Amino acid sequence: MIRKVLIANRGEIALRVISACKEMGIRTVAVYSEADRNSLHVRFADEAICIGPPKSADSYLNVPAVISAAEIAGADAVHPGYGLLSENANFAEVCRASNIKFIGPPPEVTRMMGEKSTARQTMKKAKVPILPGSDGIVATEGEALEWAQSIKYPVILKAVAGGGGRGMRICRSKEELPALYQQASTEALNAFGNGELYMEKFIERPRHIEFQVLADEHGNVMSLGERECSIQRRHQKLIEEAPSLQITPKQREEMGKVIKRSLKDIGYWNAGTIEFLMDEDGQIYFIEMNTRIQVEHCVTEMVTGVDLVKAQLRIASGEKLSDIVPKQPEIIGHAIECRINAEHPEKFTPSPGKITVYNVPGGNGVRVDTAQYAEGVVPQYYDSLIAKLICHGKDREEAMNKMQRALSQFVVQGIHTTIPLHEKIFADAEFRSGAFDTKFMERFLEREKDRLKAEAK
Amino acid sequence: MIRKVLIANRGEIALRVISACKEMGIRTVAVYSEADRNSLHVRFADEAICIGPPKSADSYLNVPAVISAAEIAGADAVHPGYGLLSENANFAEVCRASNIKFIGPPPEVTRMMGEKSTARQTMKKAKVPILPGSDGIVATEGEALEWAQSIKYPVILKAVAGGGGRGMRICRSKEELPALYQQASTEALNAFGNGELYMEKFIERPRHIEFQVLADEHGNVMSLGERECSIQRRHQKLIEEAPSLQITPKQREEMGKVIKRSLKDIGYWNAGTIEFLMDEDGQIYFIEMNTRIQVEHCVTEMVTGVDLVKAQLRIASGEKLSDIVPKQPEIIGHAIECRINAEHPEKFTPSPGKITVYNVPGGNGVRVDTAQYAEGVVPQYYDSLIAKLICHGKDREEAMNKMQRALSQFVVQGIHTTIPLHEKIFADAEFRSGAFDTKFMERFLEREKDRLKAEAK
Amino acid sequence: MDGNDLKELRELVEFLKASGVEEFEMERPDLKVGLKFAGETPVAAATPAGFDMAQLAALMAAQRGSAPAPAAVAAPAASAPAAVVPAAEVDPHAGAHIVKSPIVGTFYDAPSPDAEVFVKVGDQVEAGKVLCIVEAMKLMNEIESDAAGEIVKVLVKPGQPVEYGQPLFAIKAR
Amino acid sequence: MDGNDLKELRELVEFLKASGVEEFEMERPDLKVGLKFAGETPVAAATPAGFDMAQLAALMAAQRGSAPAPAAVAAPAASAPAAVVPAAEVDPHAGAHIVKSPIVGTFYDAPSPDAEVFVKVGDQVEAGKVLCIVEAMKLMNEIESDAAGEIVKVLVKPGQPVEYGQPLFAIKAR
Repeated sequence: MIRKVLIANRGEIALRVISACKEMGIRTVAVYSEADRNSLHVRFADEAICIGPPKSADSYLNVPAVISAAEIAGADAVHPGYGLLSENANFAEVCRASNIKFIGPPPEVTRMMGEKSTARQTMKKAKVPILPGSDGIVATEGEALEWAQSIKYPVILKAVAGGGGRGMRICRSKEELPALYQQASTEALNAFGNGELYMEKFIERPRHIEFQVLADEHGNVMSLGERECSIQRRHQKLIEEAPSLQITPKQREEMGKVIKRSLKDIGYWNAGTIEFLMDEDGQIYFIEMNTRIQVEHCVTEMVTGVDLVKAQLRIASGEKLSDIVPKQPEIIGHAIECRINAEHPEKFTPSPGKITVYNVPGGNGVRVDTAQYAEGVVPQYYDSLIAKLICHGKDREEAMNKMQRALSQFVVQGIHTTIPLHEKIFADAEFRSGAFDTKFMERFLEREKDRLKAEAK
Repeated sequence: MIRKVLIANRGEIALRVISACKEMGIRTVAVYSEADRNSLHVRFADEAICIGPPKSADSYLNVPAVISAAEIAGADAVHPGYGLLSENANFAEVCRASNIKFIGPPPEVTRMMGEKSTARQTMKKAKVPILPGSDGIVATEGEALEWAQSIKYPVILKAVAGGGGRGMRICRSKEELPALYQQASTEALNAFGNGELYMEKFIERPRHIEFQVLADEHGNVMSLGERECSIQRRHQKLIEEAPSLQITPKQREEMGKVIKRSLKDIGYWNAGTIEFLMDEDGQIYFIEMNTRIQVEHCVTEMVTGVDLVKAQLRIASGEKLSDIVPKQPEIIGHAIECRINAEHPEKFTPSPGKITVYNVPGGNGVRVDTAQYAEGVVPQYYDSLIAKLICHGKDREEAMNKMQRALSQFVVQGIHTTIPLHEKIFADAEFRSGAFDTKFMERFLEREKDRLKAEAK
Repeated sequence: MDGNDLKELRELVEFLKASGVEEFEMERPDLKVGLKFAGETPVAAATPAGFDMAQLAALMAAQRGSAPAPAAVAAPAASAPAAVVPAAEVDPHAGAHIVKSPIVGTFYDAPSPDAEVFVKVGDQVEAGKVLCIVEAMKLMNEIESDAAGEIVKVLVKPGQPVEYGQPLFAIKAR
Repeated sequence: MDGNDLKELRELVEFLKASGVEEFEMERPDLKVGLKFAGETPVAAATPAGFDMAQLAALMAAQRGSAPAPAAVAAPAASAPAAVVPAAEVDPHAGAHIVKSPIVGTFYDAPSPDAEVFVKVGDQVEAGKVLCIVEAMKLMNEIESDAAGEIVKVLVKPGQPVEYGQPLFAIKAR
């Protein structure tokens, strides 16, 4: 059994892990940058070590500092949380070399899943449905036209070396394809020094659906059902739910089997999330795997009753999944999470600073994961998430109503937060209907703009 | 359906009811005394009306003021919470006369249950197990000796008109009975102007077990299982749990049947609690019924998934129990509640005043019901409960560990609270074993005293 | 102690006072100073001592009352978790005696719809004079003046719901 | 009492006030000062936010007892929701230049267990002189002085774990 865990993270997830450890009798070591000296993860851990100046690169992302802290504190395991070093395979390797248990999958698996095309090939081999595509480089315009014909329009061209939208083009007909192919290739060459492209089916209005997975170190895998994460702005999730209204119990069970088989093949262990796009016909396609605990893990906890962070710790201690989660949990009720960010609710500009008033909602079915407090400071150096507000109801309707009530009682002063934005989303008919996709926020913000214009007249 | 509810209460229970109403789309009217102007129940209600000066008798207990407030606000129902007017049958009658729905049982039932001996007779008739006793006045010493012989020693003599321990004597043998009988009778006469006594079996080390009940206005009754409330100090509950480790599923089911029959006979409706004493052999005996929602209702909510306050509102709207709780809920996991009072944790003296720091714990399985906040004031006029900390775990062990974690993260400064007391109780071997009774706190405080003495040496 | 010393001491005292110091002691081989300010020292920039918050809130409630209509009662008392009382609103009847409602109910300025009003602005009233009725639970409660003087303003409208402590009349006391 | 004294006193009072100090006492052979601010007294021992002990120490330059050496890394930086910095961290070498650890690791005062120490109290050092080793991940990192002067105090013990920014040496700069 693990005796002492260093938490290589900050904010609410650091406190989340500290709480789980405390409840299990495991000692905790917080690390912190100079900007986080007065943070709650520092206060509530058994020990705390300053590892560097405010900038993440010099503190939370500083591998030698983190390892060194684990060594001087005598920690026998490291929990990386999400973000920061959580999907850094090198860090996991250094942990292994330093005889410190990394609480996550083996570095080889993290590395494999980190490379998109390898991940795609791996999943395809394991019979996970993937987005139809070229399965490799599309070397010429001619090849591109052929592929597009077999995949069917619309298709999307992507840079092999790419990311962030560059070297990317959506093609809706064979007429426009040649010119777009050239543009994408040139752009990719300029941006990444590599003009090679591949092709995928393009989904106009996809949903983002992801499956939560637990796997032990003895080859046992379990799927804990899905989350619906389509409410995003610029690929940043804002609201997540479990379960998805789109997934039938039968689909859930079938996906569970597919996932079980594929992760066993890969040799995965600990917690992970498999992300899919769902097309307009309800067909889902693998996009990527996240090899860590996720921000939105709480909604799965609320509907399954499984404590995912405790499960991570027990898996890392070598326990068997059958002891941790004896039987496939039923999905009970509906849970929704709002990410409360220190951002302007309309302009989305970051709003660091000192919190003067902080009243957190409570009561039946309301969970708040936060490391903030009245008089606390949101530093400018890190991401803007200050709290997660999670509501659980017997169905989606009750969960939404609960969220509206809880948002109205969540009072933050001194900085801007996304609370008013969430209040508007939860009053929006399209959101409430559940019939949305990842383009929801674009439409919603457009509607808001129109509304404001109309009001100004 | 009820459209607008006046909440005739303050503090956490007022906010609890307001939250339930908000989630159901029911408008809310808060009432408040001048001392509660800045309270959260005032802030979070749709409307708020000042009904009097700080003293309860002139505000929260002032029936004309409350009714008048309901009338000018156009409320069609009143929720009385607990304490204050909640078990005042006259108030319920005035509500009825004023055409305002009282959210609770009919006044006749409240009145009947408010008179201990009537309640006892009623329950006896309905075949609910009651404590063996004289079933009426024990007119003479001689009668008392006869009754004691049939009930078996130890027995307790109680004043018919009594309360608060006066006119009460425990008799352990026939030798000591005559003198104690005289003492009790004289004391009762002096205290209440009535020297009449009755007799009950005395249980040396009882547990306090209570059953939560819901009943609709159509004659349907459901028991939602029991709570263990033996951790009390001077008859004030400190910690409550659900379920009780002492009650087997079979007993629970049987008691459910008995309760169902008896409350149907009585014509009970809305939420209620039937309190029992459990003797050393696990036999339970009816002591009284509380005809309102209780402070500790939350632990039942956590293990059954039923929202009791919403159920109250729906029952009062005339809905059928079969629509509100379609099937007998399973008991899932274990829940514990700590009452956080504004009291000195050792001397138990009240500690009203301004709260300067207030950090409420959150995270998985932690629920906080509170109307306090940083910069809030605990007035000297009302009871000292400032928050209820409720933890739910898969079993009692996990719930206790979670409570310890949550207590360590509950930071209140500016006033004294019972948080340090709870921390000590949750570290106590007797408490953790679950093998305790209503005398636990006496023993615990004795142990603490000894410990402090030893430390002082 | 020369004049210069005295001047400096003065400066010191003023400075300590402005800083909200309550007690001060200083000892030097050649000098010993000890002082304590009387009563509640006004803490710099804080709320003035003895300020009656309830009165302020009541006055503000009155202003709300004269806004749209029965919404009077509808607005929750402005009270953030920060317990901030807005400073912007000023008592428009400072100095006047305020007759407040002793009960919750509905305000009427006359014994019946077609009767004369009990009092109007400009009237001289004695203590004990009936000023209005507040109806509560079908009972007509006569509200008497608790001061003698001239009615300066009627702060509520007939038929308006009033809460406990809500200002009803402003009287320029004799 | 001269003008200079008053100015210093003023600075002290302002500093104390800004720091939220409630009562203050200072005693020196030649001067004794005690004061108490007016205002609400919090019940619990709530320390004021953002209290800059180093600044206070600097203000009080000459007189303070030697505080215990900074606790090992094991002690969590006590920081309440009220953002309290523990009083124990008074910098006992205000005015001196402090060489801090640029990394997390284990402190050694000599290159090997049986070797001479790099420096000892009383030594004169130049900027760039190796003062100690901080071992991190099996690497021996030599820490150089960033000031020239006399070593006044070694603030950590050999084998002691040190965190980022932890004071290692006090140097009286030239």
